[in-house]
Amino acid sequence: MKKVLALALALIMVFALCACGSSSSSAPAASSSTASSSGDANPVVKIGVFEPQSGDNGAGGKQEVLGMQYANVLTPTVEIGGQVYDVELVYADNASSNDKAPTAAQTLISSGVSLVLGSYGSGVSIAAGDTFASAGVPAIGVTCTNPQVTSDCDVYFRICFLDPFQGTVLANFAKNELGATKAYCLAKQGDDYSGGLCNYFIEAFGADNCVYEQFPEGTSDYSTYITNAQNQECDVFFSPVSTEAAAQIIAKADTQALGMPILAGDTWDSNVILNAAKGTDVNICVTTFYQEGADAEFDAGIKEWINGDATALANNGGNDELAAVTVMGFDAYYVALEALKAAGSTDPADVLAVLPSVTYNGVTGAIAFDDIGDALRDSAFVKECNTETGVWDFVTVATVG
Amino acid sequence: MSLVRTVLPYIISGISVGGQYALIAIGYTMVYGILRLINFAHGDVFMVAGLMMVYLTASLPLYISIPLMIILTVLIGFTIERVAYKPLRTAPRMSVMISAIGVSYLLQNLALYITGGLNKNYPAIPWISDRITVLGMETTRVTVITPFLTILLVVALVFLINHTKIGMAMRAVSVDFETSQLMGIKINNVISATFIIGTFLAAVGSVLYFTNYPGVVPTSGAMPGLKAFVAAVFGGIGSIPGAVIGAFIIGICESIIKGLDTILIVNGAITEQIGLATFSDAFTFILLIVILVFKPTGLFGEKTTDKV
Amino acid sequence: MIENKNRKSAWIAFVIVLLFLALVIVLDQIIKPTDKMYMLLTVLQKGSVYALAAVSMNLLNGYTGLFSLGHAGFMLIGAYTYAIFTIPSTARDTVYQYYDAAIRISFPEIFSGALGGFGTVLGVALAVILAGLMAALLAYLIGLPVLRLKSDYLAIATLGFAEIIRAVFQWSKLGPVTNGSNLLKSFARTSTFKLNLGGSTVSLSTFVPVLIATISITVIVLIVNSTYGRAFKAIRDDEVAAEAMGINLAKHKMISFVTSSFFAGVAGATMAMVLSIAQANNFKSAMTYEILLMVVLGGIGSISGSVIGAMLFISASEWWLRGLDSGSFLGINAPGVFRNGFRLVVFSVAIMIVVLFFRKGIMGEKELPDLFRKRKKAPVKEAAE
Amino acid sequence: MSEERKQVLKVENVTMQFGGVVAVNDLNLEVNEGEIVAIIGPNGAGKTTAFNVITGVYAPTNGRVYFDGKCIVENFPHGKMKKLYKGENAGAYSHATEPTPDALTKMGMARTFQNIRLWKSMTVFDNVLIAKHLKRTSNLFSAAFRGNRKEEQAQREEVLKLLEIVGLTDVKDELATSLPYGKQRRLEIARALATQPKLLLLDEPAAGMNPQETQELTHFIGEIRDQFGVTILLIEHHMDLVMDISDRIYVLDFGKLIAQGVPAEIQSNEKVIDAYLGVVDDAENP
Repeated sequence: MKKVLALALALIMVFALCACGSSSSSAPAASSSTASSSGDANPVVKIGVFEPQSGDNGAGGKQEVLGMQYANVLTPTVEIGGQVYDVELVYADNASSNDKAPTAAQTLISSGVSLVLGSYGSGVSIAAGDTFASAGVPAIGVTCTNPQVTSDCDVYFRICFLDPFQGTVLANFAKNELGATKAYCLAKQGDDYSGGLCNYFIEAFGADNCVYEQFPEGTSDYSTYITNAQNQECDVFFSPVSTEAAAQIIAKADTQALGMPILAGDTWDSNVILNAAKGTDVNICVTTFYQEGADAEFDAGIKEWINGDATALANNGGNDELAAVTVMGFDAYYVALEALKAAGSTDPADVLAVLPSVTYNGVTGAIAFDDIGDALRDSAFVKECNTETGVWDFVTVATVG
Repeated sequence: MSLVRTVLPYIISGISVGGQYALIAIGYTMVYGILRLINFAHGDVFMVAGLMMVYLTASLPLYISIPLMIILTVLIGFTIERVAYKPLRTAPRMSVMISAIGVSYLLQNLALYITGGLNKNYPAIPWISDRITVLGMETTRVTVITPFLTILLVVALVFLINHTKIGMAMRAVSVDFETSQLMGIKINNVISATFIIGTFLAAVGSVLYFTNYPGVVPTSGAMPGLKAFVAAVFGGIGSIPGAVIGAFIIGICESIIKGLDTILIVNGAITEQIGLATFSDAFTFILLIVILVFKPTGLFGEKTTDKV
Repeated sequence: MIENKNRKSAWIAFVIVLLFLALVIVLDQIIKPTDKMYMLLTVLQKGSVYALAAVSMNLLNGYTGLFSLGHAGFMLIGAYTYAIFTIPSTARDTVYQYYDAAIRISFPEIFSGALGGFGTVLGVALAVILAGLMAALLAYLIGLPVLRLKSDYLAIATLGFAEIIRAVFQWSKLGPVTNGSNLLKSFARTSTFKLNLGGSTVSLSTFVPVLIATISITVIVLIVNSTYGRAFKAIRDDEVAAEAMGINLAKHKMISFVTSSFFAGVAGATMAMVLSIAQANNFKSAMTYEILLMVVLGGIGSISGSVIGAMLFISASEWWLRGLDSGSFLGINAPGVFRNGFRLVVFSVAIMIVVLFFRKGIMGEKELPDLFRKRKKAPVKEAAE
Repeated sequence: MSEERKQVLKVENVTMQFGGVVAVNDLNLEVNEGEIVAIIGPNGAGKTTAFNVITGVYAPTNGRVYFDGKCIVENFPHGKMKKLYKGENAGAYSHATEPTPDALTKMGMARTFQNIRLWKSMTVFDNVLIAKHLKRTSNLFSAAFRGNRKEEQAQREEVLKLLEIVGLTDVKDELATSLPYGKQRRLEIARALATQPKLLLLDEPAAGMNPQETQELTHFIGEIRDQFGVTILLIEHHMDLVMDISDRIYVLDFGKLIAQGVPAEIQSNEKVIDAYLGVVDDAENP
């Protein structure tokens, strides 16, 4: 009797909590969805989506997936070796965590994917590289910018620019455009993305003029870091951290009157940042892959799709402001299709063999790989947050001479 | 820049976070005083309180959602005690502690499920999250309010414990569990009351804490919870003023350590960053171990002896 | 007579273990990473890591009654020691991309230079043992102040030490050794464990972790059944009586703590080779809690229980219950309910039910062989007393 | 009793003070080899405290304890106690050697407990076997890898023999706590004997026993002394038992020694009758 009572109470507790949560964001994308609408049984080719759906980078990962899903809606089939295949996206959540990444990668491999896209965040890609390599399954990094992703792993390719490039662009921008002489750099401990980017920024900016600090995982108090930057009289606040942390940093920068521009990398090109910055007096500049408006037709199409799909809208943070990572995800999908076509087979080994020579002209520009598998990209967009309207204003296209 | 001017922001921020830890620490110290149980789930109840606020404000106005959130949190605290700790009252202490860890695991996983593992932004509560200027520094009003509100609540609580019947019963139970039972004190009511007070304070603490640091994730409660427990041990477990003082000390120290590199550089003690901020969390535990080794009863704790 | 019986069952156990290891080798060859069944090997690899971690925690928490929550810290030390000493010299500079690596010794390289393939194995084995020793050394230093503390104070103090260890390993000033808070990789890992036998490659990626776990657990079983194991149990059951019967509490608690940490270090090293990365950030107190829950699931005070608990925990969370997270489970398709994180909710509810209603766990204090043995005690005899 | 017998235990001017409470006040007693000596006294007289000082659980506030000719603990008041304690050495100097119970057991002093403290999860056999742990010569490694097979075998045989003597052979595989009360007492004594003590300290061995069981126990204690040649110091309330088997008796009241001597002397001592025997019924049925 007691046990029954206890169980009942436990259930009530669970329900109480669930009820609170039911009004929340709707479910993230289901694990696998076949885009094929036709009833005839085309054979299926699987593309793995190795992205964070939870954890620190969960929001960014979801936005990146959106691009792939939209592309999958537009082009649900691919012709490989004369046979039309339905493309199925298979998802695995790496939970933004390096220790969960290898297992997530393994689930994709075991489910028979021909190649893998992702991930948002470099650490998980580095961590999973070995798993992909030992299975011989090729992976295309979408926005993982740390050099180590491809340098150590033969099966990893990527379509984005690299941290040494992005760090230098940002450092030059800080020095030349913002006129900064002393920079405060903030990274997350153990995070290869922010750590790597800060490192290359400091290299380009000059180590003597930089204050570099790292905050531990699970930090909630960013006000001290703002105070640190103020106390050390820096001119620019460089914090290419996850959007979760970013939103809080922006809030604190506002309440504590930071008094210097905030600079960040491609992850900050997200509506999370825009929402956080709207109505504040914080000056934010980012470098990114894509400038909204560059391809009007594409913009209109994807916005319509996002607005028409409640799940997609929720995953995009509730509005249709495009994140660069979404566009990158979109292009990555087509690069994958090109590779499948060129391989003429769904065997990962064949795909891997042809990948180095695959090229594609995407929304974010022409994509081709160099000999270590990195994208040949030499330009980045710099954008500034308009805190009144809550949109990005284009500043300049930056290259490294 | 003068030393005071440099250090002051850290101290103010430390006092504020210390006050928030204090509100959590009271729950730990009261429960430990009575049940001799480290309620590992307490920090997670604090997180759940934050999360409920996020969801409640999505559809309800603040003047309804705040009281409703507090009531629901108290209810959860009460339920956890009844479901997870009461059946184990005669079991070894290790079992109860394991049950507490299990509850903590469950709450975190539930939160993970509900939020989808994503960061939830805490709603901005008007007035207390307004930006104000104190001693020439920009900050939010909540920073200033927290220590006063904490002390007010603690005074009320001490009054409750010293001058009401239930308070007297609590003190009796914490001194001797069995004897109080024999004297006709309804142990279960006292324990429930303890949990209700503890979770009430944690719920209030969550409003202040998350207004200050507005991101709620499933693990948000774990660290503040542990730190609050350390504060309770530091002050002498079972002692409410001890827990509060311990919490303020931990809050201030932690905040200063995060800025220690900067303080030292600005004052010319060192020339480059040495990464001391890495130890901001670890410092709490260093403090804990020092106190456990040199004064296991804490600052205000009473000595107990084992009977052979 | 009793001895003979014990010896016989020991032999049976030995043969069963050998057969199991042989089976693992065979599975290692026939299941390829792209097969669906590869999850079985993943589970075996991770499961053996956690089984070892759980058993070593059980030695301390279950057998000696010392409630310590510092396991993740010792595993961290093991993982880092192992990783640092097995990174090949060619990869070292890429791994330490922001630092100038201070330790440039790679055991497998040193020994493979002189001894070839066997040298690699020896190097890996030495690194694993060193990993355990480093954890044990640190446990000794930590044990001096904290082992005097009583139950829950001990728990919180060891938990604190684990957090301190984690912070130290993430400190940027130690970057040349630990690579700061960044991950270590490219060291000897399971996917590189291969044997070349007359042209054909024999994969050992599952065999190695399983073997390490098997050997370590066997040693723990031997310790538990020795006079020291009995002394540990005496301390758990009644400290005062144990002390009065001449058991030096401080010494025996320390022995148990150091031994347990040694194997936690070995488990950490094995975890590093299975995950192919090592990063301090992953060794949080949540890991300790998970291991503790495995121990509870299997039964506190039962070695085979811990192994079963760990294997069950890992296979459920990594494999069987995956469907709960991804839309459909057992043919029920409900993406609204079965979404990310539901698996863990179901899992934690199940664990709470075990904690509350089946407090003894799966095995209680029994061991697997006990189940096959007939209970000698007849009810009649009890009545006669 | 011959005078030249070796002294096993000597307690010299021992005072034990907890805060303001003086539990044992200036106690002197000695136990010679082969004797059975009893400490009696009403509840709260400080008997168990004296026991705990002797066995190393507490360090005394003042005084010395000698065991087997060696001084095992010596202490003089220090710190706060200097003011509270007004003994002859007060304020002079302080010096404490604090042996732990396990060290004393290794020296040859074994005890039982007033509220039986057996290892609950273990069998009768294992309970006794563990007491042999202190006699081991193996370290962790040799023990784990069975380098101590011979020693282990020998210890097991000794335990079997011991169980035979105390009459617990038939229940050796039962859980210790499943035994009836009287047998648990026997088991505790057997466990203490397994450490091969010179001095056996029994803390109220007959507590909670009926007259018949007490009778058996009295017999048993005598047997033990004769068979093992062990010296016994016991605390007891049961007058019959004490008077039957004790060679000498010490009487404590409010921490002070009020009488000592052979049973006949004690029985006729006025002070003892006043302080203790008058309230014996209360003491027996608390």
